[in-house]
Amino acid sequence: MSAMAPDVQQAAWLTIRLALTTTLFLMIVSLPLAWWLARPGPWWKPVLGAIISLPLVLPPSVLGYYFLIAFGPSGPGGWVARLWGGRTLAFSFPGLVVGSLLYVLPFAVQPIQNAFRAIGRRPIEVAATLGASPWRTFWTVAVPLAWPGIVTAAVLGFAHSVGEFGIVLMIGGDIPGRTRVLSVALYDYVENARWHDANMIACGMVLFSFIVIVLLSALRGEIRRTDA
Amino acid sequence: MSAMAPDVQQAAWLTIRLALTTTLFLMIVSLPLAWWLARPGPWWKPVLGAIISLPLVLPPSVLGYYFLIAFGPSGPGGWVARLWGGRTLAFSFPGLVVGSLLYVLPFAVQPIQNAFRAIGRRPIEVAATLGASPWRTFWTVAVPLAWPGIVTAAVLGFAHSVGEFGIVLMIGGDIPGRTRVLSVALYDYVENARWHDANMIACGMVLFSFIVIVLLSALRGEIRRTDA
Amino acid sequence: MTDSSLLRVAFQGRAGTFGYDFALDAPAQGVTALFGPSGCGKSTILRCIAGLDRPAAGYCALGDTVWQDAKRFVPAWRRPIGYVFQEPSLFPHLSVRGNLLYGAGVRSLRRLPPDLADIIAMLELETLLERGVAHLSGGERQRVAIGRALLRRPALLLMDEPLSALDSARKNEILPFLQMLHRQIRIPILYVSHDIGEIASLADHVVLLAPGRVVESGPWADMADRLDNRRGYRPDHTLPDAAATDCRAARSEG
Amino acid sequence: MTDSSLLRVAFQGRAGTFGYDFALDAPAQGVTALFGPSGCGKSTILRCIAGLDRPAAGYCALGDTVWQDAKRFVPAWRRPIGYVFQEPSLFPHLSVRGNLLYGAGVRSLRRLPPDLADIIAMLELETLLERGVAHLSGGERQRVAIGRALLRRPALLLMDEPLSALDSARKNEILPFLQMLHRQIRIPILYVSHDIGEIASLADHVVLLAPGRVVESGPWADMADRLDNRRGYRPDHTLPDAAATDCRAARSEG
Amino acid sequence: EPLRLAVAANFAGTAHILADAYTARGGERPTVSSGSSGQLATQITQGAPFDLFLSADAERPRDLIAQGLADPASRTTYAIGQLVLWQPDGAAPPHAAPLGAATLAANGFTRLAICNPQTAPYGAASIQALHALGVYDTVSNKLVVANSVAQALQFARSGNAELAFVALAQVHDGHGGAYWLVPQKLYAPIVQDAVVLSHAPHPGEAHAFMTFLQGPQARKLIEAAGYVVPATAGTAP
Ligand SMILES: Nc1ncnc2c1ncn2[C@@H]1O[C@H](COP(=O)(O)OP(=O)(O)OP(=O)(O)O)[C@@H](O)[C@H]1O
Ligand SMILES: Nc1ncnc2c1ncn2[C@@H]1O[C@H](COP(=O)(O)OP(=O)(O)OP(=O)(O)O)[C@@H](O)[C@H]1O
Ligand code: MOO
Ligand SMILES: [Mg+2]
Ligand SMILES: [Mg+2]
Repeated sequence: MSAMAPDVQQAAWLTIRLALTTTLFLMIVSLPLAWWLARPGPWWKPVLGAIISLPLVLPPSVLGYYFLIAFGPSGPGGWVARLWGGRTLAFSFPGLVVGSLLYVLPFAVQPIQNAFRAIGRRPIEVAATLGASPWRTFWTVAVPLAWPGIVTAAVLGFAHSVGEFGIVLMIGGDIPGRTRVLSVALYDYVENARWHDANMIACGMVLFSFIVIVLLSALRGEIRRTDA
Repeated sequence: MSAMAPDVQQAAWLTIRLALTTTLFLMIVSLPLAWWLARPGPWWKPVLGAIISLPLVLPPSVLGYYFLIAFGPSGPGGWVARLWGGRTLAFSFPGLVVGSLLYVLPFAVQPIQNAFRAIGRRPIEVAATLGASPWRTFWTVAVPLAWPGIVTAAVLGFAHSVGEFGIVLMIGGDIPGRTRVLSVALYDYVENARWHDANMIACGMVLFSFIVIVLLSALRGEIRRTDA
Repeated sequence: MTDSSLLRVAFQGRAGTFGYDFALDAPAQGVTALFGPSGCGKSTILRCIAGLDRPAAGYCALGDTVWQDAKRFVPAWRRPIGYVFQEPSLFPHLSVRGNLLYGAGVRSLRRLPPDLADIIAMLELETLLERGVAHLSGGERQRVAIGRALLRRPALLLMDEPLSALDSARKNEILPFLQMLHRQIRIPILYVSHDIGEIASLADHVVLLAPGRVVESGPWADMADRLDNRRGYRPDHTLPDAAATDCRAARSEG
Repeated sequence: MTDSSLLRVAFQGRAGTFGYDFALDAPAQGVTALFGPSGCGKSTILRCIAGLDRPAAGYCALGDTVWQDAKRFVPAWRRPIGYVFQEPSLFPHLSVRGNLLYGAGVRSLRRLPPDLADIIAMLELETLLERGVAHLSGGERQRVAIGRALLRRPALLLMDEPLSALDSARKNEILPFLQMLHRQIRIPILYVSHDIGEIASLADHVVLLAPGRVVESGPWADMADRLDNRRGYRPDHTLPDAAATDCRAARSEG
Repeated sequence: EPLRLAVAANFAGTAHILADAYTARGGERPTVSSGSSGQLATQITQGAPFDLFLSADAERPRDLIAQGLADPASRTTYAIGQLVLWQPDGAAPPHAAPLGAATLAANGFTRLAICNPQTAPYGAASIQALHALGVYDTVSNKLVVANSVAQALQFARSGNAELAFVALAQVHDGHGGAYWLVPQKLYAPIVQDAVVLSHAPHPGEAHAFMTFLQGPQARKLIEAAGYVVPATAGTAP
């Protein structure tokens, strides 16, 4: 373990960065997307909502293969990478973030969308009659009222991007310091029967995540609701 | 492909059975659990809620390893298995269901819990003043009003148990007809670079799941809400 | 009056900064009006009687049936009450029909006994039955809420300003119906209203409240004059009277 | 009257089975009361004026400012209105203070200009400011809703039965204040009420509605007698009058 | 930037030992990225920035060479895997004969773990051995298939399976239990080849490591870890 300690530290730090970055972008993407999906619209809107859930039905490592090919030299990712002289989008931190993001998106969009729906029309109307622009209404009425759903999305997104592994392993390539996150390191230890190290890391991950999740949940607070 | 066809058929059928069974039990477990978590209670209730999310932070294959130990002859699973003369819960369909269930639980409990919370106190109180027992209130008021959250839980749970793979791989043993589900078969093809077969199966899984998810979402209907 | 003809109620408790200590006996028949300024605790009393709130200390009995005392607390759903909330509070997932039948114990309107079917006719709900409740007008909602509480055939009716969103023509139909109701089937009614006209035409007994406590109570005949002086609607818009001042004083202390 | 002193409104549309065709001109100052049976479309008119509903065909202009015509539709949030909804509809996530300030354009109550600060005093909301809205009494909620709409300093005030849950003592304070308000700062008020007393003391102009249409409209002075005959509160509980019968007939056709 | 080794999972532990020995001679320590051979090969085709690929088979390096992604001259057989049958402590029935071919023939167990014959060479070798021993038909319904040799070991170590076919390199790590070295004649040799990749970020260093891999020190370490080293190292078949 002691020989591995700097390695583990590096992986831990990378994991935290990946989970937080993913969660951040997850919120940035899923808030407007969920808001848009929650409003009434044409028939293909719910269909699009269903499509978002589809990545889930493929095993992460298989999805990872497809991502890998899409990111690779002959996929669209490769064309993009060539712009700055790279060969592939995979095997890099941004690549990991994109992959994790797509995978956890449905877990975030759906609860937020439900929370937006549950607000109902009235608070939005009241805000309008008080002169609030749609932008202000979104931030001062819709988001606070949908807060529990948003926190849930963040918790699930964070937890899943800490634990996600199939995709990260495939598009990351287990490169120490660049894409070797704790979950991959942990997998390695288990594969190599280094149980003691594996248990240590697992405990650490569970503990850290427990703290983050409890903190996030505390952010949810207690929603104050009238009974009217 | 044609040589694999009966094999794939068997795996497909098993996948459907596993996903539907898991979703069913998921609902049976998470409805009361979410209801209980949604009601106000002592400080450790939200902590317990956070603990439910923790399996997510471990890579499925690692979690699978712990399950393997828990299901084995010297774990609680072994004691249970001994009741019907078995040695272990691993490598069996019920074992897969239990494993998948634990893994998808947080995705189901949290949205349902939020939906129950969003109902507020009033409809529950009204039902009480109309003489409805808590049991009747739960089924005729709480569940219908939380319906979108429940459907979301079912959709996520279903999709995830179709695609879940790490845990199934770890505790299933890939026994054709018993634990070899499509996601595992798909992984094999991808590993061996049999892209044609892999793409066929992946398309089939995505299509089938798309249909199920759209049907499930249609069940969600449009919730009618007063503005009051 | 014997015990069995009384609604006996005593609640002591606190909600946030609002402390209360109510004690009142009302006849277990006829209409008892609760009358008092906004925020004095009228809804609180109804909620405690219904068993929705549980005050720190309380006693509540209708006739010989004790719903709450030091040992006992009958949960709300076992108390045979009908409650018309201050806001209509209809079930948003049910149609008007579904709302009406929820407490009625039958599955179809055709199974309703004739006297209950009359209620739907009187409230003019026939044409609304298939509608969802989201797009009802304010008055329509309130009528559904009244119908829903009555169809339960309660042994005690709690009504929190049930007619406030109704036009006077409809009020004029519903009021005599309520009177008839309590005379025919002898349901006692506890009735909150700000409208002295409604109280005049309905109430047999009046309870006058100040914030957190009962000021006076008695038969309408005894109370009418005093009430008229204290709180009647005066088109000359004079300043608020003593009781209302009480109220503000008490609140700023709290 | 020139165009610039009128609120001109014409809405044709349909909501489910309820079809309407309203056309009314009201003075762009003073209080105009909308009066009609439950379900006749009073709230619908207010919603259309506020821009919350968009009727199939419509015209809406306050003075020289057109909010809606064949080409144009100013969204609700750009119309300088204050709306007191039939249900208080407070923001559940904000305190009383947060609700009051939401439309006021300032961040602290101390920044309020004195005339707006008076509103809070008049509605006796000072002691409630820090409270969440979940545990307010019905009347307290309604007062917050009124204050919130007034603090926006609207150019047109739409009030849907704003005083129905208030006791008469409070009504007697708020009514003259509203009168003063529209006289001093000349906000025109469109006011829905079932209470002839309120209308008598407030309205300059009265619009009488039947389901889906305007029956008559005119200055209070002209309408008072007729109105009193048609819809006044009569303690003798006579049967519903002609207009109410209209209403039912129209609805059973629909 | 260190040298990056892409190493088949079964060799990852040994690769770490080799990396340490290599570093002891000076220079930065190579990093070890492990995964299944198939996964690593796909990653290499998609531009993974590895210098060397130590596969668990001979086929995948050959494929990479065919695609122009690896240097044909560099291909080396660095190890030949040895299959063992492993049994955890306490899993043997009382009075059983010592672990061996007879254990399989006696059929006194409920589960035998192997790794996936379609993706892992050790799995294919296990099947061959079972056929050669003539017991395949009697035990085929007791097989549970793991995704890698490591997982097969986990199946047995956790007690869920009483027996497992794994690599000798794994049981050297001291997990207790008993093992039987399956005779080489019962299965085709598990030839593990290494190549230097065409897109290697550090080609010079990569070839240096390849030379080290064929040197006496590395051979001794590989042997000690539980592999056979080909007699004429460096000349791939
Ligand atoms: N949690 C709380 N914190 C502080 N005050 C509270 C709380 N809950 C209730 N109150 C106060 O208790 C008082 C009584 O409320 P209640 O709803 O019974 O009044 P009411 O008589 O029904 O008034 P109204 O006629 O306006 O409906 C109100 O002043 C209310 O603000
Ligand atoms: N979607 C709908 N389907 C059918 N009828 C509808 C729909 N939406 C509104 N209505 C009807 O339109 C009528 C007008 O409603 P509105 O809320 O404007 O009435 P109101 O005059 O404000 O009544 P109240 O005094 O009871 O509040 C009501 O009868 C209502 O039932
Ligand atoms: O990658 Mo392996 O060594 O085939 O199990
Ligand atoms: Mg009240
Ligand atoms: Mg209305």
